[in-house]
Amino acid sequence: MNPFKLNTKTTWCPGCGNFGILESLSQVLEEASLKPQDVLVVSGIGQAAKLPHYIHAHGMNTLHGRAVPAAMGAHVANPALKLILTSGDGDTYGEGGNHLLHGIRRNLDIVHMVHDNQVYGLTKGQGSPTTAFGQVTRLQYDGMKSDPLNPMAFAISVGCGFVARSFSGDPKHLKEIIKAAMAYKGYALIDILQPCVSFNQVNTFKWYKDRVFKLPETYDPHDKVRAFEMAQQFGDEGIPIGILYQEQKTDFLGRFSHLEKPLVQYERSPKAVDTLLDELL
Amino acid sequence: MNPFKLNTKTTWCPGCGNFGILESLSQVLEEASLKPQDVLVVSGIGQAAKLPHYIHAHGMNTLHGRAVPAAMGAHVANPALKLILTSGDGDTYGEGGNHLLHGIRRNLDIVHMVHDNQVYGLTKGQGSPTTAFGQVTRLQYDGMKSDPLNPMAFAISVGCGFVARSFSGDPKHLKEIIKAAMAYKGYALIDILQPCVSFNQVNTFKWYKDRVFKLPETYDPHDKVRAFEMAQQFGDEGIPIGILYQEQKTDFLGRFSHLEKPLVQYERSPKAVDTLLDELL
Amino acid sequence: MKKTIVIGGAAGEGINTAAQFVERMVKEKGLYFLSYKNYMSRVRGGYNFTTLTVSDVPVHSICDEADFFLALNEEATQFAKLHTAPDGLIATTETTSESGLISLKSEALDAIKNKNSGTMAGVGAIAAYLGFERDKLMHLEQTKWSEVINRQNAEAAALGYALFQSVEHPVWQLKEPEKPQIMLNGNTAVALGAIAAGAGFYCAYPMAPSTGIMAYLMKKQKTTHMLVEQAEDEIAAMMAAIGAASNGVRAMTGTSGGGFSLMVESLGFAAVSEVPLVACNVQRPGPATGLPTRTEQADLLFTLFASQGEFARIVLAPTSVSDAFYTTFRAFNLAEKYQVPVLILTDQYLADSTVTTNRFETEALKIERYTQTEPIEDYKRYEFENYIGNRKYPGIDSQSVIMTDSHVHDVYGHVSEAQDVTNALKQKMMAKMKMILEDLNKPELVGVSDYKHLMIAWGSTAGIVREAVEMLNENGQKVAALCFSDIYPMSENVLEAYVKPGVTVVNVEGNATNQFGKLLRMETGVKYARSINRYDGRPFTAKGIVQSMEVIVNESI
Amino acid sequence: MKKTIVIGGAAGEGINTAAQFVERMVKEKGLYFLSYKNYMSRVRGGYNFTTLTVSDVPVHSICDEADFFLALNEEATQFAKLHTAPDGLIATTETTSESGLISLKSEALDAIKNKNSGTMAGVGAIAAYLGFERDKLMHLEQTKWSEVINRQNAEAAALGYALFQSVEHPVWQLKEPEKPQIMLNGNTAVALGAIAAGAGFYCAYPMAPSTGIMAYLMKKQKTTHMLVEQAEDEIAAMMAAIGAASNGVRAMTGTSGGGFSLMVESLGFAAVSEVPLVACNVQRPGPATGLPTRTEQADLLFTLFASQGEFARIVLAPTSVSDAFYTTFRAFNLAEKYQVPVLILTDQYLADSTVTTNRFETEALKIERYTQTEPIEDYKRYEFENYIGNRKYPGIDSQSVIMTDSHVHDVYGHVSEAQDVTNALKQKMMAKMKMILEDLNKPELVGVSDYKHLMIAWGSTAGIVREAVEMLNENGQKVAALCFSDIYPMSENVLEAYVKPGVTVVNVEGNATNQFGKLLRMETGVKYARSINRYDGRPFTAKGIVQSMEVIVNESI
Ligand SMILES: Cc1ncc(C[n+]2csc(CCOP(=O)(O)OP(=O)(O)O)c2C)c(N)n1
Ligand SMILES: Cc1ncc(C[n+]2csc(CCOP(=O)(O)OP(=O)(O)O)c2C)c(N)n1
Ligand code: SF4
Ligand code: SF4
Ligand SMILES: [Mg+2]
Ligand SMILES: [Mg+2]
Repeated sequence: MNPFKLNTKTTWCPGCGNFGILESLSQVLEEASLKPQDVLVVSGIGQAAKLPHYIHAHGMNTLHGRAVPAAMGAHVANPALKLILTSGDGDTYGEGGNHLLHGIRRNLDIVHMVHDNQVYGLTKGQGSPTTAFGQVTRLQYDGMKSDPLNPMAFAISVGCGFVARSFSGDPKHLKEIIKAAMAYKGYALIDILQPCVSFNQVNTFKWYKDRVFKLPETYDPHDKVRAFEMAQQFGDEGIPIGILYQEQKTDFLGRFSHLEKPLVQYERSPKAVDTLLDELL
Repeated sequence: MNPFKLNTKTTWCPGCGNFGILESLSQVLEEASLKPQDVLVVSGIGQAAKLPHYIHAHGMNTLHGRAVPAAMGAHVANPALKLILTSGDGDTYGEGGNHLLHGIRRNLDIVHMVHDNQVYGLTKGQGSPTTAFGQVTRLQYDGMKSDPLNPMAFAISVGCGFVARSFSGDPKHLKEIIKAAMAYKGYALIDILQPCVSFNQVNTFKWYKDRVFKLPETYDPHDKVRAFEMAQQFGDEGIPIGILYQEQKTDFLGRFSHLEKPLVQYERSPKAVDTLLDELL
Repeated sequence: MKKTIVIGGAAGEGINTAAQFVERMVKEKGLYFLSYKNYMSRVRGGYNFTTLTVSDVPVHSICDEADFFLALNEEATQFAKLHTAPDGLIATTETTSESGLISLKSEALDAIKNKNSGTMAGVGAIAAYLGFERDKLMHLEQTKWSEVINRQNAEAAALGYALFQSVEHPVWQLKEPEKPQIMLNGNTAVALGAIAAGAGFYCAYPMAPSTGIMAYLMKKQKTTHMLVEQAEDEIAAMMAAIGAASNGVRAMTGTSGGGFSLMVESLGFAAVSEVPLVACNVQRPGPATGLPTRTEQADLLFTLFASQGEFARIVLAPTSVSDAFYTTFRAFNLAEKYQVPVLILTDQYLADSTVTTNRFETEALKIERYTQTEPIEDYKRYEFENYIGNRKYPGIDSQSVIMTDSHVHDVYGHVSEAQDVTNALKQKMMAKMKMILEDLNKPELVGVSDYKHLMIAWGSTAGIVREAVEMLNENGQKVAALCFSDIYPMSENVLEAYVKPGVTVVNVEGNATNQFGKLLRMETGVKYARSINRYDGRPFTAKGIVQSMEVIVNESI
Repeated sequence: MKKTIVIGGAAGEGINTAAQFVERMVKEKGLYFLSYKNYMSRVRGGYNFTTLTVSDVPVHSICDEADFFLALNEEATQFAKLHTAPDGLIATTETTSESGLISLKSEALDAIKNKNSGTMAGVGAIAAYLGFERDKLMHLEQTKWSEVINRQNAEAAALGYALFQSVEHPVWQLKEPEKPQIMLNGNTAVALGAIAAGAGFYCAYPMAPSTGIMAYLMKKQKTTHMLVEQAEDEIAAMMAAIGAASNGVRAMTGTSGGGFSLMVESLGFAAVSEVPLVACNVQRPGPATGLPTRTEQADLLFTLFASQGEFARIVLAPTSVSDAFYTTFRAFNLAEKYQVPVLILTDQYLADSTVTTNRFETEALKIERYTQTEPIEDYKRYEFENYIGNRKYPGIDSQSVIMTDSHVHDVYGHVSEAQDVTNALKQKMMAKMKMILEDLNKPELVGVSDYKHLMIAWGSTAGIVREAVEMLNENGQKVAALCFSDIYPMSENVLEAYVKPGVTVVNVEGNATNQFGKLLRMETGVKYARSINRYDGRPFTAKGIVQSMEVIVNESI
């Protein structure tokens, strides 16, 4: 039995893409020979963000939009835990946009899985930052008035070292990408196309299925400008899935040379201030 | 006499790049034959953000990081006012990062001038999102631990239709760029290199002067991928100034076809609900 | 006569649709109702139910116990057995032979190949149970759906109707209502109040249970010439509203507690820059994410003191759907009169309760802007001793230049650090609070005048308490209630006329810490002797309050 | 004996440097001082000044009036004339022949080609004025600057010293202090308290006047094995602290009112998920951006009720620099004991006041973590009736799996919407508040025991009031003061032992609305009879309070 699996009933709708993501993640974690005690799954608020309740591992179901800084704190406290962030497109790119930007600048060592259903699911169907321009939603009766965010181009431009896209409807591909992200030391962003059967009647399973294509073997993910160009492709012209961009750089904690071990492992004593007090004499 | 000029003493340090920005802006506004009553200058909080107090025009000195949404509200209320946003790099890319991202997605019709001194000036010298990696500051004694944000690449990637850089030490260039931004209908972001004589001992006037170069006449700002490539250049390899990217698209208010005039001009009456109440009978 | 219908099932099984059909029939019959949605924070599945209390007089509270329970699945059937009155009826879409349960299933029903046929049979059953004529079911044929579906629905309903036609029917004391009745919930009432007040801009971020305000306004933005925008977060929502309000357009935002938390800094900005902002906090249980789709009244003290520093603000808490309309309307006039932020506190109970109520009167409503359109030499936007009517905004005339600032500022709106300016600004804020006090509505006393127990309630609970008082008085209890809709600022003497020797004060609130009770003690020195609290995320019911009060009254005998 | 030195000039003219030299000399002399920075929200120019009150006994308050004023420019010289005692001296770096002003200028001084020579001459003058031996100026030669500069500084100081050598000198009652004295300000004391408590992570966003806490910790992060991170905004700062605290590391954030406003939602998250978080709000005047570099105590009620819903929290407000250290230390133990957020309220006065004080004692301090390291079968992280000592965090043992959640949740931390769970969670919060109450320090009564007037003060004002009481008692006034450092939860009986018939309660607060007075009335029913308030952005002084109290005392005679 996969130790990450729980018997909990989810609150997701039958047919939702979230199930595939949960399943793929659980499998990858098991295949990596990790134990539930080795993994911390952090999320914000939303349908996707309920995932930590459905997997047997340490979990933090935080606030809407605030998963990234919470994950940073957890990570600096105890980097021994494998850190997974799993949240929605609204959570990540909407309310949480600023934290994503700066989390990437820090190059936190994290696997950030965005369940991108191009809609606000939990709040019943409003447009999200990735909803297409003009698309009609349960709130935007007259169509979206903002240009959609391009998460891949965004991540590449702000210096993310692992930028990938996958599709909940292609578990094999998804697992591969999650594995690669877990192997990467630094900020690994995976935007996962995830059909929302209840509120997104445009970007359906079929819609995605008909458009996604795997990046060719010949594609070199190390050319930033080329990656940016590839990231421009979305929609009817096809949607590339795979690792669009990859670059190695020192991760956040690697930049602090003065720490010899995880913060949580230091024994501390009030006596530590004695020498500091001496400086004030 | 330039009607935009005030006799107020500023609280800026002698020699600060902010003076040049204020001067250039005042001149451009005058040369555009605008009156102080035609212009609204919005800002957040910081040294740069004090500018609305130093120019004779309508002003909103809002909260740290919150200038963009305040400007959006002002703009939807009264688009007849020429909207200028003038704020710092910390304000715009740090505390306010999420609003910048989504303000651009809306394509607000605005000239957004970022006084980018690569430091937090008003709070006395902490690193900002644009401070170079490893650079020592008044707070980061051990050097910056985050990768700097590339504002040009960021803006291009999130769909900004007018992305430019200028330098407070080259008023002629700066004025030209501000003029072009004012002529542009949509979100015009100008990142202005601005030496902070008090707290940034690295990115000095000379440092910028030695590195900036004007984009060649032959440069075509309409090629997004090329622009992204150009945006990668910063620092010792030289810093391109000029319009890096330009693209025309409908501005925010142009996307709402149901408004015939500025919101502030509608006469309103409680009777407006009568027909709506009838629907509830 | 009062009958309570409960429709229970999983999200997605048509509870809302069924309830809407019933509501329409009830209203057409000339009866009153209040229907409340009790739902989980999920999209499909789970156990949700709507409670509809029908009466021949206006209703302010639901009953917990069903007279008729329509159970749309097995789980609901189990709940039905627990929550139906001993003499009540349970209809289920399940096959059952259990005594006490009536199955809507039949071969004829199965023959209608439509996944909602069971629910529709239930609608028919309810119509029959309530004693309505069969033609009240006509609405099922006049919907947005296809002709086939409409016909199938009508057929299913007819089957359900037939099944319950012969049960005993309530005898309604039908009387023509004095005023035409409309049907809406609290969120829609707030939205309509804003439209009536001439709001031009609404900016918000989706958050249960407040999203309905934005949704209604968005739907109507074309005919009302408004601009309604979904912001990237709540900070942006409030800042955008402030930006519009400070530029001459009446503007509003709405959210629930978590979103309001994010707006706190901006609230102070609106206050110090004297921008007339209106914001509605539709309360849900906290802390933090809490219970997203449930109800509570636990944000009161937070709302009163939110944001650093001290400034003038107004807090209003409508007690009913109808009050929500008029109070929201008034909020805009107050905001512009005193140039202060006005906060409206509702809650999920009020937001998600649909009622029949008198059609709102717009004749007497007047939009009052208190702006200054005359040109003024050396105009001082923020004159320290000028409180009302001196407001200009950018573009209001061709000569003024207007500054809006978040610092301590001088009369022109320019930053100042001077001691006298700091003092003057603060004193202006305090002076405003004094003036506002005179302008707010006093609490309303309901019940017998020779009361021995005085209940105190605010916001939506006050509406429910009103009904409880009627019931208690009918039972001969000497009880009254003081109902607060206008909350803050509060007068030190507000209780003077009501709390007399021998009167026991009973505080009734939808929270655990008696926040309004604390406020009263803080402002008036009066402390309640007893309290009735509910904080399990569910609304009070009049009957529940009556029971609690009876215990309290008996104790003191 | 008490002498007040004021050093005034523009930002960038060396006020801080001069003050630091003087502070060092005073301390070496074996005297006590409190020095307070009064500065504008700008980097260069403007008018700033530091006030240094020197005494042979510990100092808790500055005096407004200078005995010696060092004016570093023309503007400062004008101020000096207004703010110097009639028998005081004014030294100016300007050339002047005006009577009452002593110019530090001389040919010899001009000959020292150093832009700071005037300021350094002033340092020398102060040393002479205070009657210090010339060798106390030695520090000027031992700095981080170049040898040339050090020598020039010393020469300039010698010239200033010579000029004032012959003025009348105070006679200090020097006594060897019982304990070794350290010299630091309130921000550093908070930072040291956190280090002593074993904090591993501090995350904040720069904001005056709180930045000093982060700056000190950042400087020491290597030796203390901490990680100090500047966040992108205050929301991130608090969320990161919560993330660390919930994973076993003591963590803290600090900010001022505007930043705290942004943290409000996260605060509720810490509370509901029972994360031991410590946060310090260094108050400055609001509303909104307010007066960034000034002082006020106007965030109290906001702090007490911030965030939606109801939960357990602790609010502490240290009354002095030394208290700031011990209170911050204690905050971490309390946070972990009760698994609640602890909020520390200081203000710009405390943060930017440098004092001499007894070296902090670390011997008696004990870090108490209240964690559960034993393996437990079916471990319930959030057991409803288990308040202390049951805490595990991820990784604490090899078997537990820990969930942290922002919803209403069950004992395992999993989302629940059940009524009984909702009730149990709320009751747990309320029960915690009761327990915490027993653990907090009672207020301290200072002054004569047969008082007729009882002042009430909290936080930094309490420190100043303490000194005022001494002065009043010396003048024979029957006055005492009740000083609150531990603020909330508050006992209903807290005033019982102190407020007796015939005692007039005088509330003293650095705000306009008497927020602590309101809190006392809300919790105890006692309302102050009179109040002394200051809200112009400047701190109280003991002398100012004495004057106000004398008026009040005389009135009631
Ligand atoms: C501060 C705050 N604002 C708003 C909400 C309401 N809210 C909950 S989930 C959600 C959006 C969810 O969309 P997404 O992140 O795309 O997740 P999905 O449900 O689609 O998986 C919103 C707006 C909230 N919980 N907190
Ligand atoms: C909510 C909030 N957080 C922090 C601050 C403190 N603060 C004021 S200005 C500033 C940074 C200014 O940097 P930048 O925007 O680059 O402007 P500059 O002063 O460099 O022109 C900060 C952190 C604040 N005023 N409000
Ligand atoms: S609402 Fe959409 S995203 Fe959420 S569970 Fe249902 S199908 Fe999935
Ligand atoms: S601190 Fe820097 S940015 Fe601010 S005014 Fe001085 S030089 Fe200019
Ligand atoms: Mg989504
Ligand atoms: Mg800057």
